[in-house]
Amino acid sequence: MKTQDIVDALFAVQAAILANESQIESLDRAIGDGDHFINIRRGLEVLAAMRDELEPLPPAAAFNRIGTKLLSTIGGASGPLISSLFLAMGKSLAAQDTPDRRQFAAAFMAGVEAIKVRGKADLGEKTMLDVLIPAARQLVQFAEQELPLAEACALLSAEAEHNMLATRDMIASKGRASFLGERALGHVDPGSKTCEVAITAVCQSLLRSPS
Amino acid sequence: MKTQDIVDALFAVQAAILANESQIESLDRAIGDGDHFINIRRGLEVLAAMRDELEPLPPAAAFNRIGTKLLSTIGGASGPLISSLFLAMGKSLAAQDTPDRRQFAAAFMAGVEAIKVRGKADLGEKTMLDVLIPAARQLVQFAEQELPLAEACALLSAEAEHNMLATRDMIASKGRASFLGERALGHVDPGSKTCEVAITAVCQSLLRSPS
Amino acid sequence: MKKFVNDVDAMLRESLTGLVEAHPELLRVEFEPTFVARRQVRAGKVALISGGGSGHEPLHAGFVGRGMLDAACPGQVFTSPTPDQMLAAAEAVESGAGVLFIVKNYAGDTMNFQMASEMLPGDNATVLVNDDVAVENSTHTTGRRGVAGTLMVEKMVGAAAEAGATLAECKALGDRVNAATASMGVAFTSCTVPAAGRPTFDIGPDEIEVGVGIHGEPGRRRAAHMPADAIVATLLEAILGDLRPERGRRLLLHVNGFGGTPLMELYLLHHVASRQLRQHGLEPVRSLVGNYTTSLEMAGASLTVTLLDDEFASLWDAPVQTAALRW
Amino acid sequence: MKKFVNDVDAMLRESLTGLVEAHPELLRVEFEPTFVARRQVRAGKVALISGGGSGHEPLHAGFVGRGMLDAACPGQVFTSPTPDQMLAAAEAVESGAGVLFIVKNYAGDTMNFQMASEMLPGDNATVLVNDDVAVENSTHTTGRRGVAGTLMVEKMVGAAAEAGATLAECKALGDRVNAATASMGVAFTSCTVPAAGRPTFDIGPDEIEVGVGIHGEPGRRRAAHMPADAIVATLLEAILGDLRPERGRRLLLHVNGFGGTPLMELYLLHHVASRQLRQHGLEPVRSLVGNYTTSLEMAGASLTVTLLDDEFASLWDAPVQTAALRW
Ligand SMILES: Nc1ncnc2c1ncn2[C@@H]1O[C@H](COP(=O)(O)OP(=O)(O)O)[C@@H](O)[C@H]1O
Ligand SMILES: Nc1ncnc2c1ncn2[C@@H]1O[C@H](COP(=O)(O)OP(=O)(O)O)[C@@H](O)[C@H]1O
Ligand SMILES: [Mg+2]
Ligand SMILES: [Mg+2]
Ligand SMILES: [Mg+2]
Ligand SMILES: [Mg+2]
Repeated sequence: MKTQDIVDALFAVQAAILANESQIESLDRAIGDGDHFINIRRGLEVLAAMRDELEPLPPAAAFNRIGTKLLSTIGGASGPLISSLFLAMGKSLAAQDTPDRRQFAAAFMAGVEAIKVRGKADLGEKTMLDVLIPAARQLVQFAEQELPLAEACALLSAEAEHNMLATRDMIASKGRASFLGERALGHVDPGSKTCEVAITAVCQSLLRSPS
Repeated sequence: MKTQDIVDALFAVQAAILANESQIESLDRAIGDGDHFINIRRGLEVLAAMRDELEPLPPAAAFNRIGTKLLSTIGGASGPLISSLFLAMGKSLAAQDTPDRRQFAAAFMAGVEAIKVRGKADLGEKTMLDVLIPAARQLVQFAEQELPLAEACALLSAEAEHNMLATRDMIASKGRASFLGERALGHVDPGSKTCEVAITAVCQSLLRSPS
Repeated sequence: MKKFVNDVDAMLRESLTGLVEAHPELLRVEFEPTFVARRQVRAGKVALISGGGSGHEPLHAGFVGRGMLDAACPGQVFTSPTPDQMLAAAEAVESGAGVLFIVKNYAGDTMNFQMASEMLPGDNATVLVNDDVAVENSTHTTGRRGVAGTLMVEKMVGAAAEAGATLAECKALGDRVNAATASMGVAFTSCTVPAAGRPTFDIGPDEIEVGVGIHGEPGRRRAAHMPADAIVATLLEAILGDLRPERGRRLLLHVNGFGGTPLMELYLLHHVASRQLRQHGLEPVRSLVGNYTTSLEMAGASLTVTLLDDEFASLWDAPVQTAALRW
Repeated sequence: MKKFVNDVDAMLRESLTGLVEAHPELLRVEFEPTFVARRQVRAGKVALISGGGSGHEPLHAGFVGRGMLDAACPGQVFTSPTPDQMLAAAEAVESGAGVLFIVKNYAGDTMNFQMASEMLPGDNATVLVNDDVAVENSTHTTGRRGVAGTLMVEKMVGAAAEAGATLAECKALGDRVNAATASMGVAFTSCTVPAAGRPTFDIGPDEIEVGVGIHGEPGRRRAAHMPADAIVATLLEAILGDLRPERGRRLLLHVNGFGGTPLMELYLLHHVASRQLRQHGLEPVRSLVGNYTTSLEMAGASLTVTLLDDEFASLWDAPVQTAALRW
């Protein structure tokens, strides 16, 4: 995994998020405050403008820079959480110049753990973690099994979609939807949707990459 | 003309105004501030509650009492104008216990003159005066000619309706519609509509009266 | 119609009671007839009385207190009050130096105050406020409306009266402040008169009413929605075209919300208007931003400019202690 | 969407600039990162810093000034600010006695302030405000929201800090004021986040949202529209059920408009709420009525009750000099 792949993946995520604008927006309008799409878009726009700055950096430094930048750009609940992911990934990869799949998977797992700590949340609370935690576990497992990328990606996407949809039947105990009690039932968590879209976009971007 | 006739006429006016609620209201919404119907209704309600107090009074005293009460009840532009009408009628009839048609017509003319003075307005300014001035002239003329009541009433109603409708093609130079300039064109003046409804209702009430 | 109301007919009474209960040290209210007055009346001071239809809160009752009005006569929503109210208010607060009525220029208000003035036994005078430049002025018509600039008249004359100005001085000052003040507004939505129960006017999702009045009366024209810069330019063109201030002139800039526009937008308007005024070579040195002369829940705002000299500036800066304005 | 705006992305900056231009003697603003601070910082005083998503104006920037906050960090509309803003604000106003963060209890606000607190070199503490009784409290969830009661915490702690209280004392006081404060609101209409361009929620012409949040979040339940008496009874039942004041207890009653409700209705609510509180044997002895913790242009209002003792009452009465609150 090279920084070029990371940057390409970010652009792919940006395109995918923009393509899902109305759905993401309406989810946060339904059980949140309507700004989730705007928050994420703002973060991705700022990252897109940093392409030239990021590309020369080693992956760890790039992740660190991304996390720092997002922390001061997104705000809201998703800002500190997503930036914690990147900051922790940067930390985890500090020793590697070109991390392999295992190292990358471990870094992602560390990133998701950082979200859990920052958000004081875990599986089943109707948050982005319901998509991220299983994804991190899969990544680690697939790296261990050295599953071909295409196969891994197909499984990751399918699982993310399934877990995203499963948040529909959950009552939220963290985040803004927790104020709603039972009224949150029947609505997918917006952060989960964003993460599902992002995971699928990253996979597709990696599949397209020559390396 | 006895006070009983006046009181009966007031009730007839009240019924007729209520029956025209939506039209009067929408006229003042279109070129005014939407309160004309409510103002008039409030005035008529208070008068209706005064029936027992009014009936024993001679006509002059009844008109005076009505004018005083409306002055502190209606407010807005129509309040001082309509109460000026009644106060001047009371003054004009002060000497008569049972005024005849001529005296009543002269009193109404005096009342309309009082409105002109108070409102600094005259014919053609798109106000209630466009209905009231011709009506007062007719009344005086018909009283002089001793025209049978039924005939007089038919002419009064027709003329009032014609003059009310004619305000549609006027630009207002007095009242709230004057702020609108040409945008007042195409809308009947609400005060004219009220006066037309009232004139017709008074006529019908008098025609029903046994005296 | 969704409003916080029990019985529409009792709305004004319940609301005025709530106002006075929230400011017991400052205000008292009477009903039959209805007026709000300062709790402490200062002997020998010209009594300032204003009033008008309700629905413009905090105008006028919110401006009763030290350094501003002595009493306010609230009418029904958008309906001028009646002469008996003004007479009762005058009797309550007149203290030997006469009464000045401050009246917004509408047929209803002028006629009702005029009748009160005729009936009032003591010395009295009237300042007619007609700051709305959206409407052409003419002595052959009702003339211009009185809108948000009324606050400037009430504040400055209030300060002068507090400092001992005579009735004639207060009247002359009020006329001068009015002449130095011009306003114009735009609306995005209509208001709903509680007793009517539905919006006064219809307006499309991309239309604005330019030069709107404070009773939901239509204005100069309908226009397509525009950026804030363009709206402010339109309003200031009319305002400055009327006031014709020389370059370098110091101004008071008042951004007034009509009730349904967030403060965030009003401050944005203040920024845009200050910038444009400076581009015209003018100096906005005093500011007031907020919902002061409202039109129930109407979304929209007006700009008011008052030309300042040292006298006006110090009258503006003088202390004021009312429900809605205090410094 | 009709708003006074040029470019949605520049809205916050233009609005904050307008705020500071309207109060140049009181406030200054910085961008990159964004915060509003007192023009004069008092050395040796605990620095009070609050912040949160924009769209609740005048909260918080309108409460920066003598006797209240030292700085406010405004985020994008309804989006918590970021840690770099809090760090920059702290650096600007910290003057040797430490920093107290006053934070409304939302996941985003608590996490961002928490990160700032972790990164801040000097002494600091945080008061979490969670006065909204519409939401059940639980340590296993995000817990209750912070809403209009934040003003009470900022005002009282502001007065104490001004009088020389230490960081620990300010923190303890803030927690006590928060514990003595409960709020709940209802909405009639939705707000529209400018960058989203359409209403956050749909609501029928005869429906109200009971227990609504200040970001257009849904509340406890949808209900049919009711008379003001019934709405107030519903809100007070929840508020008093939480605070459980003994009979004869003195209270501060705050009627807060969400932005789109006329002042006339807010004063009416104040009257109804005072009456019901007295019927419960309670004594509302201090009042605040107006749009203070808004939700853009949302129509609706909340009630906040703070139990008063002599200390709280005198902290409430202490002088305050801010854009939105002064006495
Ligand atoms: N404590 C938490 N832990 C993990 N994820 C959370 C937490 N709180 C909120 N989230 C996620 O953040 C999303 C909302 O993000 P966003 O709308 O940007 O912020 P805000 O709720 O502050 O408006 C939710 O959909 C949820 O997935
Ligand atoms: N100066 C005037 N002279 C005569 N009639 C007037 C004058 N001004 C207004 N009117 C009449 O009053 C009517 C409006 O009454 P109303 O709606 O009750 O008062 P307001 O205009 O104060 O809201 C107008 O339709 C018009 O007929
Ligand atoms: Mg959100
Ligand atoms: Mg009218
Ligand atoms: Mg009217
Ligand atoms: Mg948010």
